[in-house]
Amino acid sequence: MARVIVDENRCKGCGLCTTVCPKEIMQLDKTAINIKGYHPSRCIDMDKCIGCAFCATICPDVCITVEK
Amino acid sequence: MARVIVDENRCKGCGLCTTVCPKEIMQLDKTAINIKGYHPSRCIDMDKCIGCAFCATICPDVCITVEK
Amino acid sequence: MATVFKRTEMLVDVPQHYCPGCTHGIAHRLVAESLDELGVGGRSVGVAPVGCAVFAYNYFNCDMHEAAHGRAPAVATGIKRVLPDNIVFTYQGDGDLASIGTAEIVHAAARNENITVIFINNAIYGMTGGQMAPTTLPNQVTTTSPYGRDASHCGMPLKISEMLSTLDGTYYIERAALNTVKNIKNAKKAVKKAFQNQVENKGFSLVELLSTCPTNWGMTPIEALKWVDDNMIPYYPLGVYKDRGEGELK
Amino acid sequence: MATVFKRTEMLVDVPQHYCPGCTHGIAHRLVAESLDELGVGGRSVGVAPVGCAVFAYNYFNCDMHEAAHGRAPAVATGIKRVLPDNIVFTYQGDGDLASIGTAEIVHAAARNENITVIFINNAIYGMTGGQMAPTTLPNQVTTTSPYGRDASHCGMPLKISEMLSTLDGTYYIERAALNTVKNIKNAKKAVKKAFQNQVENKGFSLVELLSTCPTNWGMTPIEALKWVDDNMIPYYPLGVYKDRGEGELK
Amino acid sequence: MTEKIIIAGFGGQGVMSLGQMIAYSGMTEGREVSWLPSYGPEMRGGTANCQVIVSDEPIAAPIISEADTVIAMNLPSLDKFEPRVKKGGNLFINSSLIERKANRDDINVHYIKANETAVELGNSKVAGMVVMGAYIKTTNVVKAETIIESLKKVLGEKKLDLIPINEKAVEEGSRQV
Amino acid sequence: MTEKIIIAGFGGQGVMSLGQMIAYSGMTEGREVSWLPSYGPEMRGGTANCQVIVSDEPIAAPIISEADTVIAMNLPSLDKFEPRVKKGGNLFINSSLIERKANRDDINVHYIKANETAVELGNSKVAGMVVMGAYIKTTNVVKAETIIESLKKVLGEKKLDLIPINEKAVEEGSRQV
Amino acid sequence: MAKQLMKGNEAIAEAAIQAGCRHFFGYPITPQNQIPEYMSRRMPQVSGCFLQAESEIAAINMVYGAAGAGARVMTSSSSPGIALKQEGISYIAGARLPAVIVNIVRGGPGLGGIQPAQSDYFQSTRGGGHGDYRTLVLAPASVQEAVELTQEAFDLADIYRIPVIVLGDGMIGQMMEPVEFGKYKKREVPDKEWASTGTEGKRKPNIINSLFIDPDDLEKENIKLMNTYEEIAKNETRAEITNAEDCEILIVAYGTTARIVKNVIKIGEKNGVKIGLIRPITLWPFPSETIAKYASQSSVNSVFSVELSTGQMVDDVKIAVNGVKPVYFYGRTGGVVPLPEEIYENVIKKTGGAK
Amino acid sequence: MAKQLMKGNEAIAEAAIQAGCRHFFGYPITPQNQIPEYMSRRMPQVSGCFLQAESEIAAINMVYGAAGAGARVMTSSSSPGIALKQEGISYIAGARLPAVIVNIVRGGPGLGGIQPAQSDYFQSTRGGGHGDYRTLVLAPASVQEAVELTQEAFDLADIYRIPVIVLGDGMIGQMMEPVEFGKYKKREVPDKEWASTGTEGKRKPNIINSLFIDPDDLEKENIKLMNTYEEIAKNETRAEITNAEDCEILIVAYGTTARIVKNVIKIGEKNGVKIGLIRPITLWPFPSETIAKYASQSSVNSVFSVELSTGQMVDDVKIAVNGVKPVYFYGRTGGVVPLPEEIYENVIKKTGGAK
Ligand SMILES: Cc1ncc(C[n+]2csc(CCOP(=O)(O)OP(=O)(O)O)c2C)c(N)n1
Ligand SMILES: Cc1ncc(C[n+]2csc(CCOP(=O)(O)OP(=O)(O)O)c2C)c(N)n1
Ligand code: SF4
Ligand code: SF4
Ligand code: SF4
Ligand code: SF4
Ligand code: SF4
Ligand code: SF4
Ligand SMILES: [Mg+2]
Ligand SMILES: [Mg+2]
Repeated sequence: MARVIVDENRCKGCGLCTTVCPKEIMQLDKTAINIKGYHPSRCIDMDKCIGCAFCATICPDVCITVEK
Repeated sequence: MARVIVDENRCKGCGLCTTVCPKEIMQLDKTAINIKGYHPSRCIDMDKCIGCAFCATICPDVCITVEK
Repeated sequence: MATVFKRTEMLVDVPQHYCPGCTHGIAHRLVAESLDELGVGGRSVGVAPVGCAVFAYNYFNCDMHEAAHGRAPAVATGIKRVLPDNIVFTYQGDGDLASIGTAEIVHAAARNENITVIFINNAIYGMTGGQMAPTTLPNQVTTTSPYGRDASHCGMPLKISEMLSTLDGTYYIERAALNTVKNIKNAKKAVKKAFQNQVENKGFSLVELLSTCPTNWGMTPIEALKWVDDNMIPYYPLGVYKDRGEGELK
Repeated sequence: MATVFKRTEMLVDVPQHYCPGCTHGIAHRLVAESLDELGVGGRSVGVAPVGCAVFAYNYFNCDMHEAAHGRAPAVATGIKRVLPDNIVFTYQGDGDLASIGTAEIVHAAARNENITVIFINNAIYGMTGGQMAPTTLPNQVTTTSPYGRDASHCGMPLKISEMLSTLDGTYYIERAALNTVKNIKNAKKAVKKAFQNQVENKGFSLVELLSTCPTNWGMTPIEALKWVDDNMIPYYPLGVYKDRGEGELK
Repeated sequence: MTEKIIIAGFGGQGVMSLGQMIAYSGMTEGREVSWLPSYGPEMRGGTANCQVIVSDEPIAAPIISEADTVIAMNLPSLDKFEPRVKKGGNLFINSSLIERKANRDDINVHYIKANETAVELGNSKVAGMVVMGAYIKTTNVVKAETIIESLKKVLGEKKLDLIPINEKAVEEGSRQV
Repeated sequence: MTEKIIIAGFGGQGVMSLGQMIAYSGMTEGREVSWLPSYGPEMRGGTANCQVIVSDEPIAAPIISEADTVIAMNLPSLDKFEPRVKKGGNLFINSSLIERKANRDDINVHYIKANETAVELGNSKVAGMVVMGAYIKTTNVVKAETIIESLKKVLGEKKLDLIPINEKAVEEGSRQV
Repeated sequence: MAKQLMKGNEAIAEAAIQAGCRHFFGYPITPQNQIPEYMSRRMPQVSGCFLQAESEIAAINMVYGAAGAGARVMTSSSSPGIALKQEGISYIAGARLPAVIVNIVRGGPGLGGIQPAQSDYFQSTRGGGHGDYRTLVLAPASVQEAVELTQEAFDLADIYRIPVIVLGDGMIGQMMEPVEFGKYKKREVPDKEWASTGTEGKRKPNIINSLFIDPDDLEKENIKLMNTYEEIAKNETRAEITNAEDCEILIVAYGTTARIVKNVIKIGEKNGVKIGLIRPITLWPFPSETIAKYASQSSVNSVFSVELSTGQMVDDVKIAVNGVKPVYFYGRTGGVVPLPEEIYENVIKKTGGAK
Repeated sequence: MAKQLMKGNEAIAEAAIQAGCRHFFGYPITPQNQIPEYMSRRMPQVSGCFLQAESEIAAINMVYGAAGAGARVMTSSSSPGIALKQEGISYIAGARLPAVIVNIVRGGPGLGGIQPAQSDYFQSTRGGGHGDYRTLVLAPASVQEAVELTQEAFDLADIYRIPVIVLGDGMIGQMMEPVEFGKYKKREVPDKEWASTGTEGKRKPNIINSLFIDPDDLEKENIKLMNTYEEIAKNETRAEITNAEDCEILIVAYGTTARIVKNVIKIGEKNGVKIGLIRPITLWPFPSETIAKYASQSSVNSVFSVELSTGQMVDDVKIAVNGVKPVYFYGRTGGVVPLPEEIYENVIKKTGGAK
């Protein structure tokens, strides 16, 4: 079991993490707006996360922490 | 029969022409001093000249004319 | 649970000013992690360029210089000659390194300065609003090549890694890209190696990183990653161009 | 009797200021003869460097510019863009072209500027009294490398022809030498070709000429010619490095 | 008559072109005009703004210390420019994105639901034109027709089909004041 | 006492070191001194020269408008500097290389066969020291011994064997005046 | 021609093209990027040449080459980039070449900032490069004036064979104002017989050069330059005078700052203080005589130099006023643009409250 | 230490080494080549680093890096090379780094010539680069003074964190004079806590920087600089005064020219004209007060600025004299060095013959 934690207020909603997740569980939350005015990325189904850290690897703003 | 003409007052006495003449007929004239203060180069035996223009080719000051 | 991935402490804990999805941020992380992993952060001195990375001095958790446009290799040389035991690196864009700073990078390389150069090639002048860079691709539209880069007018793009590899002085040169997870992992290895070389006093190491500029390319960040694959990598092939440790390659 | 060899009229009929035996004079002649033979003297504009050839503007019988140190390729670019039908050339030393003017030569080459560059590599700064050049050989003593050039301190010499050949933009690059009759004859061919290319709008052509500086090498002119053979040519091999007319070579 | 307007908002909200349209319209109506943008990389994150002056007299300086009107399209802009409205001047607040009310009571404050209205009209990009409608209705600095003419110039031939929705936005905006 | 000397000649004639030796000797004898060379690429062809001042007082400027002494080692130098000798001053002419006579009669002219003497002594390079001998004999600005001491400094350890011939040159020169 | 609403930078670029400039060499830098960008679009349309150089240094040396080849040529940059061009400008001045250089000044020193500043006054008016040379410096205060001065810059350059600097700042470059082209009347300019266009075997080579190894020759060249400069000072010195007749306080300000000072005059009027403005249009040659004349009016109690700098033009104001009145300075720096009220207050404070 | 006979250039280089300079970055140019050449011999002997840079621009940026890393560092060049360094010097000033820059001035503009000149006065004293900054400028008039001022330059640079220019010319650089080392007393200098030597994980990163994107921040930096400059002006302004008490004619001249003027004083004495000399030792800060004081003596009928230029320092003299006496200028250019007689005649002619 793995876990991703997104620093939501640092996220710029670029969406890069959403394209690399093998489980397709990272998604921009279009319903939320963070303090910077972006739709932050969220893990929509943490149980599926395999902790591969692909999302964190590609995140330009280093807002993702991954635990396993 | 060939002929070399050295513009003696332009010659700087560098001696380069003397090293390339296949007939070894170009020599610095240590007895003369030109207006620049150099020993000019002279052809010491014009009859031997084959007009190869090696001397002229290497002369940095372009002071040699060759006729054939 | 163990932490698989977390922000390195060699990155200052502040938000960075880069546009959303700009891969400058990834490059920063790779540098910071390498310093961290090699345990040299405390004796590192970085040199920020003029370009979008100008504020890099606020992001790396080590001593920093902000250099004049293009002169980072000269500044790094000055630092390294004073502090030969410190780890000195430059972080430069393609306008900075490949245009105005051509003489400085060529000669730092020729001198085999024992420094590490991180070269961000995004085929454009990001900071100033998207003008043509020496690395802009043929026909690429920029604000100073509005009809597309015309090679017959301003030449073909400069291939820095290829060019610098011909110099006897360069120790290690690799080109990597920041557009896929796999490429980023390779990029990380290259960056770390470029620092490792310096630790071992091997000499001049440069890593060219193909990077995106979604803002000035006029694309979404995701499209931009793909543009690197489709357009940049074919013209700028990835790989090790020089490694004096291994003999010359490519 | 026919004239086998006489001074070309493209050389102004004045004594040149070069030291006795300095091969700058030979290079001048080759350039002047080429202009003459191609019949382009009347539409030529030359650019003199800062270096011993600074007074070249007094020697070539065509319009001339005296450029700032290292900037001749930029000056030539300015001229050529205004006068695309004229023949524009630079004549530069190794301090001028390979040191301070590195960026200008690299980018003129990368742009494939349709100009001709005559590059005099004499492994030294002649004009200023014999300081180290980027092309100074390892261990060579100069006034700023009094203990001999120490490659571990200031790197190995720059090989300009090799480096510029990697650029897509360059059309033709050859290295020749001015130290023997045979080499001079080859050099002449190279120089003429470099101008011919421009006449045919082929683009950037550069001829590197290994040249002597007896004064600052501390040798007689004759010893200097030999030094070229013994020391320079081994490090700077002669030949065609690039000829886009023929595909790439070497 | 001299009207000094500051328009401010996020980078993408089109505040620069709003200002240009006012200036352009002022010019075609025979006035003296000036338009001065903020610029530079800081625009990437923060606010962008422009200062526009429309006047019957030659304009001394294009910078505005006291504005007749401020249009604030987002919160940081309101915070920054509310104090710059002169007594009795107008403050337009994009209430779709700004929750707070104006702090001052010596000026005329207009709350415009710019984004909501735009979304209702079917194109979120016309939010600015909604405020524009409110603004010209209130101040009469330039005519609505001139604004639409200037918009045609801005959009160019290809996008003339966007004119009707912009016209509607202006109309809707004018209704909100 | 203030002595201002101009020494001029071809690039290779060693005029610079002649001047330095005088300055150095002056200094070791406790005087104020200055030495100012001509410099630059024109030296390649034309003449080189240096200006030396030896004085009991601080030296205002190291340039010499009127010289107490001129030493001309070749013709162009004579042409150029003869007018600069002050009335009653000394002009030393290297008559080995200069055929013409001095034009002035208000100065003391000394003709020194410098090169011939040097060749006779067996080393053409000591021509300058021949003139030096004549010069110090005439003016007594510095002592011959001091000059020889300074020469030792110039030559360095390795070439001390050249001292005797230089001493002879000085001696021979002093005989020619 | 009809009025257009144009950014200062673009208007300057268009003005150059209308003045016959067909060669532009530049390098990006904020806040002047719209000049090269505009040129890159427009030059191909008029068969001209826009070339982005590898650096400011390359750009200015391309200008040297193009100018020597007889072209009307321009480059533009902003402060740090202009600093890099100093050697090149000195060469252009030394070789007596006509060229137009635009400096859209930003805050310094070093990388500084990108907001409007006037802190390159010294560099522009005294030759930031080496040697005794001057550049003609034109300081527009509006986009319309920027257009006309840019057009005239090319003529002045050709007439006097001198580099001409158009000195703006971020405000002038970035603001939009209505402009009308075609108002400027072209001046007569001499043929460029000295240009290096190829001898065609018909004349002696033309040599573009600034090297004179013999001091006497170099001095002669310097004197030639000086004579030209004197001629320029005689013919081309220009200033705009506003409200200066019998004023109490005389302000000297140029460009952007002068516009703001016009509002200061109005504030003065409201408060019963008569403030006059002399706006140098040519910064070099500096309108010293005009300033001296107005400063010596008995009504004037003090003279102010107001600048976006820590005080540069104030030197020239002091030299002009030559002690007949006290000279004060007020300035803001770093890109901060002072408000009229602020200037007014400071002026009043320094002069002891006027009334 | 015993007296040595040394060339100015070499003496400057040795002085730097004795001042603890262990890093030198330079590029050849006449007439200063003996400085880098000497450094290339000496630095290895003292475990220092001499590096010939690829250009003057690289050299000054190496200086920036080395200075930021806490070293005592120097570069030297001559006029065109110094012009190229202007951006770099502006950065050094903006980042508040200590560095010593030697300019052995030659005639300009452009490639000009190589003989002595003083035509870089403006560039040196007003920041030839962009932005509001100053460099401390020291102008030695003898080799001995060149030694001491070079040594002090390093201390001044460290004390005020400012680039210091030692301004000589071909004459100062090429002449030999006796020098004695060890006369200069080292001043106390602060620790370089700001230097980038690695945090060792023990402190926050030190950042060497001149970018302040917010105008308010940049203005604050500019004010800091200004305050430093005022402090320097207060503490370090220096001039040598010769014969100026009750003189009729007051000459202001520096460096080489001042030496020549000392002979002019003697000619004056012979002719019964009392000539005084003020020799600014610091060109910036300029000794305005001293000049004002002596100029206002009732004995003085006129003030002269004598320079190897077409008139640069004369601006500062005018500002200092502020109209209390007429200010004249006499100069030669292009490397021509005037003779004392010539200066005397010209001074007398302009002032109407004094007696
Ligand atoms: C001397 C100088 N010239 C130009 C500039 C303007 N400038 C700032 S950043 C930049 C180019 C940035 O492009 P690049 O190096 O590719 O970096 P990127 O922003 O793309 O990362 C330029 C030209 C400057 N600050 N200084
Ligand atoms: C900007 C600038 N820097 C330095 C110099 C001094 N300088 C004159 S010639 C020269 C180098 C000449 O060497 P090179 O180019 O090799 O020509 P060579 O004399 O050997 O033919 C230098 C550094 C200068 N004139 N301008
Ligand atoms: S760690 Fe891997 S699986 Fe988990 S969210 Fe990130 S990319 Fe998806
Ligand atoms: S990659 Fe990072 S910044 Fe981008 S959306 Fe994902 S978490 Fe946010
Ligand atoms: S032409 Fe040939 S043979 Fe005749 S002199 Fe010259 S080198 Fe000798
Ligand atoms: S090569 Fe030419 S210059 Fe040299 S000695 Fe022969 S003729 Fe004279
Ligand atoms: S402008 Fe381009 S390079 Fe710069 S931060 Fe934005 S996306 Fe990145
Ligand atoms: S110094 Fe050297 S390169 Fe220059 S002319 Fe003399 S020999 Fe030739
Ligand atoms: Mg880039
Ligand atoms: Mg050379």
